[in-house]
Amino acid sequence: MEKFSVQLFDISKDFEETDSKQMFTAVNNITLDINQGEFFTMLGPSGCGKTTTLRLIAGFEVPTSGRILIQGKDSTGIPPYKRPVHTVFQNYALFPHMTVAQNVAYGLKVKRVPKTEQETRVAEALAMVHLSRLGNRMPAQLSGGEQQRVALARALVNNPEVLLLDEPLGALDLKLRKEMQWELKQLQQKLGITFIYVTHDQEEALTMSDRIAVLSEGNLIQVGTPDEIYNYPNSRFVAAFIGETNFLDVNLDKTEGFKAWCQIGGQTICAEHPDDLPLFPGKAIFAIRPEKIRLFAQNSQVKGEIAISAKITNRTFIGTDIRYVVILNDGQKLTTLTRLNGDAENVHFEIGDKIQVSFLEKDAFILTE
Amino acid sequence: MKLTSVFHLAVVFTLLALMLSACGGAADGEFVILEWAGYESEAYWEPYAEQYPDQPPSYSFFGDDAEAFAKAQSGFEFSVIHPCSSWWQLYVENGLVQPIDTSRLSNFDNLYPDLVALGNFNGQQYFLPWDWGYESMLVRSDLVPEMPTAWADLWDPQYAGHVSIFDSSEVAYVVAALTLDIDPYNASDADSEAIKQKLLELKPNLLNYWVDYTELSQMLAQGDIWIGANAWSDSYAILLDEGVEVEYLQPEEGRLGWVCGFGISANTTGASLDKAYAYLDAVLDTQSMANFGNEYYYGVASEEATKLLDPYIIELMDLEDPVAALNNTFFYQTISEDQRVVIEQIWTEVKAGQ
Amino acid sequence: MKQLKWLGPFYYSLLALFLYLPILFLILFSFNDSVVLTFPLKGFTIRWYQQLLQTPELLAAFRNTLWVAVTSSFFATLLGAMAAIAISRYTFWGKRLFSSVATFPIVIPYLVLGVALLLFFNAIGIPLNLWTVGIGHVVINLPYAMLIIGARLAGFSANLEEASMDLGETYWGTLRRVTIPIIMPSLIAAFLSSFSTSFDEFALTFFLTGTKTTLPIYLYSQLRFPQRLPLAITVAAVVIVISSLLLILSEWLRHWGEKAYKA
Amino acid sequence: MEKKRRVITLLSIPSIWLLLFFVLPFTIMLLFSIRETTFSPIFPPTLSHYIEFLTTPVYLRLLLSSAWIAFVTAVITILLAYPLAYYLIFHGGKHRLALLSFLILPAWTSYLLRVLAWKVILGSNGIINTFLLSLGLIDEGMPIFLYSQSAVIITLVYVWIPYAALPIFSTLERIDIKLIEASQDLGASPLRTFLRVTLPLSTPGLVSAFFFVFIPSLGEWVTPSLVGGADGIMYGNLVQTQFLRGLNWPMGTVMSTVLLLIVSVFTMLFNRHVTMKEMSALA
Repeated sequence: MEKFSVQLFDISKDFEETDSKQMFTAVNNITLDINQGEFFTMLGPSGCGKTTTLRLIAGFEVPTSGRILIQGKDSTGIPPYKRPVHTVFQNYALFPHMTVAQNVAYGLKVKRVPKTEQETRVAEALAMVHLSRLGNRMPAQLSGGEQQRVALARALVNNPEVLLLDEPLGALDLKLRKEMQWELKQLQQKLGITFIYVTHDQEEALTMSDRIAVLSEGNLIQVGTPDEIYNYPNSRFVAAFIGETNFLDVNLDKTEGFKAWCQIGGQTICAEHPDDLPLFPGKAIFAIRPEKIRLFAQNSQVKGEIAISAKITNRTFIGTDIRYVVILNDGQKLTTLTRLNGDAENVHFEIGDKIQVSFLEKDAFILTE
Repeated sequence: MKLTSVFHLAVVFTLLALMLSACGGAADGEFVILEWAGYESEAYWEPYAEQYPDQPPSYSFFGDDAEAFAKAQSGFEFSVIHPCSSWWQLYVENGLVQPIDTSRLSNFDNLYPDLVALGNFNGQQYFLPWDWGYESMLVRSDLVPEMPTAWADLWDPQYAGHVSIFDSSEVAYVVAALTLDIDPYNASDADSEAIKQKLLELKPNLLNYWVDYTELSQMLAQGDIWIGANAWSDSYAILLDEGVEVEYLQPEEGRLGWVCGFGISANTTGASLDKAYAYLDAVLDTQSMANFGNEYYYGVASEEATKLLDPYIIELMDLEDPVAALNNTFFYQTISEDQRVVIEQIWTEVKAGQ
Repeated sequence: MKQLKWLGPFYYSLLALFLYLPILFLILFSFNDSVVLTFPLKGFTIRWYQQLLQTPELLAAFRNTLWVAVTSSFFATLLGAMAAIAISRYTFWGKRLFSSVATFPIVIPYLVLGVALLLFFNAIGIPLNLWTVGIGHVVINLPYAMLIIGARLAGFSANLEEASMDLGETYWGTLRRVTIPIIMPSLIAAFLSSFSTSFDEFALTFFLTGTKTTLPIYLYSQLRFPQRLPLAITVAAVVIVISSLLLILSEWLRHWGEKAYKA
Repeated sequence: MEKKRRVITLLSIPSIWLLLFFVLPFTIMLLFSIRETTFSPIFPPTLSHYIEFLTTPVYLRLLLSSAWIAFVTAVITILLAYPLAYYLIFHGGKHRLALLSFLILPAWTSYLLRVLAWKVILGSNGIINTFLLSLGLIDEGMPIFLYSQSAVIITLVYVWIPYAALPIFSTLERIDIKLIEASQDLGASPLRTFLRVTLPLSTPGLVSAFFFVFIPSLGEWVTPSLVGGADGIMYGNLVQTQFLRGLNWPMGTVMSTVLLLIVSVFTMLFNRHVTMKEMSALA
């Protein structure tokens, strides 16, 4: 068995823009290995090239350059109907002129699977997505969630090696989406096939994926587990796109490999580059996530930690947390999140209060872009 | 990849080739008669129908001689054509018709020799006369304030807006020439210019140009026009039948007279040629000609057939002796191609002018 | 405003009267016992209708018209569908040029088109016949067919076709199993629209017809012959009935098509 | 590649068709315009027919007057068709399309015969005359509105009204009713709303309706020969005459080419302003 389910080598895709006739690069030199049986997510804002990458894997588009291997086989010029991958489309793409059962049976029919086998497999597939009773309905008569399940069943009934999902939950309401996220994950684990999932919803990506690839403007920015992506974003883009991050412009006074020292609010702080890249003196970005910052009253003792004096300028109550915006004495602003857990340390501050800001050096990091 | 494209190209060309071959095939075997609209009734060619019971001729129709000649000249494939005598020479000169072997026609000897002579060119018979008649003014006697008496009265302002003339360059030209006392067949450039001016002067009096005799009859019956110029006798017949008060004028300058007849296309050979002779003999049959004359109030080209015409019609239309009758009319004569171009240009400018 | 409520229906009725008046007259005169169409009417007769069935040339012209209309509509729909699929689903070099050339016949006066085709057929030596008429009709109907079918293709996502190929069907199999069934209402609409155009086309046909004529040309030639006028009118009356049925059918199909795939 | 092959296959037949039966015929037509006479060879080419066309005032005059007839026809047609489309869209209910189709239905019967029927209706003995006579408004039967330029215009308007209503109908249909509500909500009177919102938004439909009436009317020859009378002759009649009567194909071709040029210019203007969507409504 191949180790990798899908491999992309230096894939690029250019489109000609219809109006200006200019070439526009949708996917720029992406190299990726997707493991067997992995729930792999491509995450990024719209227009980042994630859907194009998916369509390249499905075979709907042909890459301008580069190679695609599916199950170890070069599939670069192979048409979609000869690939062992199936797609669940964003708008489901159910055939409007066929019943649910006919839709699900489509792939089997094309492959001339015997009639009786078709029936059993369709029934199984519909049962798997809890739609056994709706086989005779037309797609137009189904709700969005039901259509979603039919699309899933239609792809899965053919036992694909890889299932491609293009924002499959995008059209569903929040509650249904949460439910389907869980179901999809269960299904993937049960079937053990590779899922390549495209979404712009970072939360969805973080909760479902084994690994995430973050894309921006056709470039692959970072690949890693949800934990790596969240805790060690390699760029300002990733840090900003996934979760919330404070960015402060700083000047690196001294560097030592991937370690650097800079001034925040009049204090010298030492932080590292998350990807262990070497740093050099000069301008850089200091980043820290709001929930990593703790606030203390002006006169309390902050032991062993950094303590920077600041002033509260804004305060918002958001249920589980309170969000404060503080201003440091050098004029830079930070957003903080304080969990309301009845902790004794939990002190309520008002706007205008002078306070101290504290965090662990290991929670902060230095980015160069 | 290439195979599919080649395959599709092959399909396209096969289709086209099939279409083209189908066309050629259809045109080859057909027996086509280029004829005046309304002359296709089987009553005029019954003997042919007896000889070829399952192969009736196909017809293509024209509204006037200019159209017929244009069609023939532009390569339209016909077997038999039925133009009028002033055009016959053009067909012969342009090699559009072939000499007729009159010995193959049993009814040939019945035809009036004087009319037959019109179809004889360079000692060979190219056309066979069949029908003849008049062109005159057809007048709603109940509507006109005063009966017109001459072609020149078409210009009389008291009929303004109630005159229609045939939309034919030749006809209009001849009528204008008549009133100006110009010989239309020997007109100088100055004469032509005078004729053009005369025709332009007619415009205020005209309601329209009639293009077919249905339109003419319809307008007269309705009273839209009082005078239909260059009307044929069949319009007269129809209106009399319908009880409309019309008179077929005997203008001072004389009626215009015409003879029309059949010729065989130069390209007709083999089975089609046999059919052409069978058809010609059928239309020349005494009864066929009489049937036609009685329907249309036209004169016919054989004495025997004239005897079978309704005496009322003979009396009404003065159809007893064609030679005498035609001698009393202004008879349409052959016009050369160059002359026709001039006449056509004049007519175009008159119609387009103000 | 309220007192003006009657204005719309009134205006509509007025236009309807304006448009239908000649038709009513034609039907009226088809029962009139006279060869000229004037008032007062002469008397009631159905002999024109009886003559209708005894005029073989007329029936032949009717057959020819049907043949031309069916054949040319078939090809116009077929070619229109191919062009529409290519235009709406693919980008290719010269796409703009192709679509403007393909839609250009819409705005060309039939007179000019007829002349150009006549010269063309003469130049390459094809004698005029029903095929040449049919070719002319395909040329004028192709852009309409393309637009009708294109509108339908634009109405559903290309994802459906991709889904089919994704599930293992080839491109041509996808056309057969997915695309054509979905655009079927528009194919029928394109066919019917071409059919109706072809059925009463005169200006272009006039130039391209040979000895075998279509109904409009036959009627025109008959109009030159006063005794045949009532017959021509009777044909028109019959055609009115047939084309009404066709229109109702096409309307029904369109509604049916719209309803079926509202999703 | 796969896609390329599909495009080639899909386009091959339509392209060959258009080349063979559309582009080529027009090319041949252009070649005829430089021949001396109908059956003379192309070489040596001559521009004499173009010169003759440009130096014969009646041709240009007739072209202008035909353009005028077509223009007036288009304007009147739109003025009559717009209220119809407006009424159907905003007050026609769900049967509006059926109501519009009902008006198109007469167009399916022989045009020649419908015109003939008009001639009976408007003729000296027709119902209108009889009516006017009985009222004593006129004292003799006159063929009103027949055999004149106005007759041509009336007949053309009669033919085009339902077709002109279609593109207007389809643009009006696409106007978001909320825009009209918003305008009225902002205090605009119904008239002002119409002038400032509805009318501008329906311009594409108006423009396409205009050209769809104007262009075919410009090349008309059947209608003027039926009802035009002595004064109502149009440019198209001249072209038709050159081919079918005068057998002067080179001249006819020159005249057709001029017409084609004018139409092309208009089409280019038209393409700039209107999308194909309005056109599809025509079918």
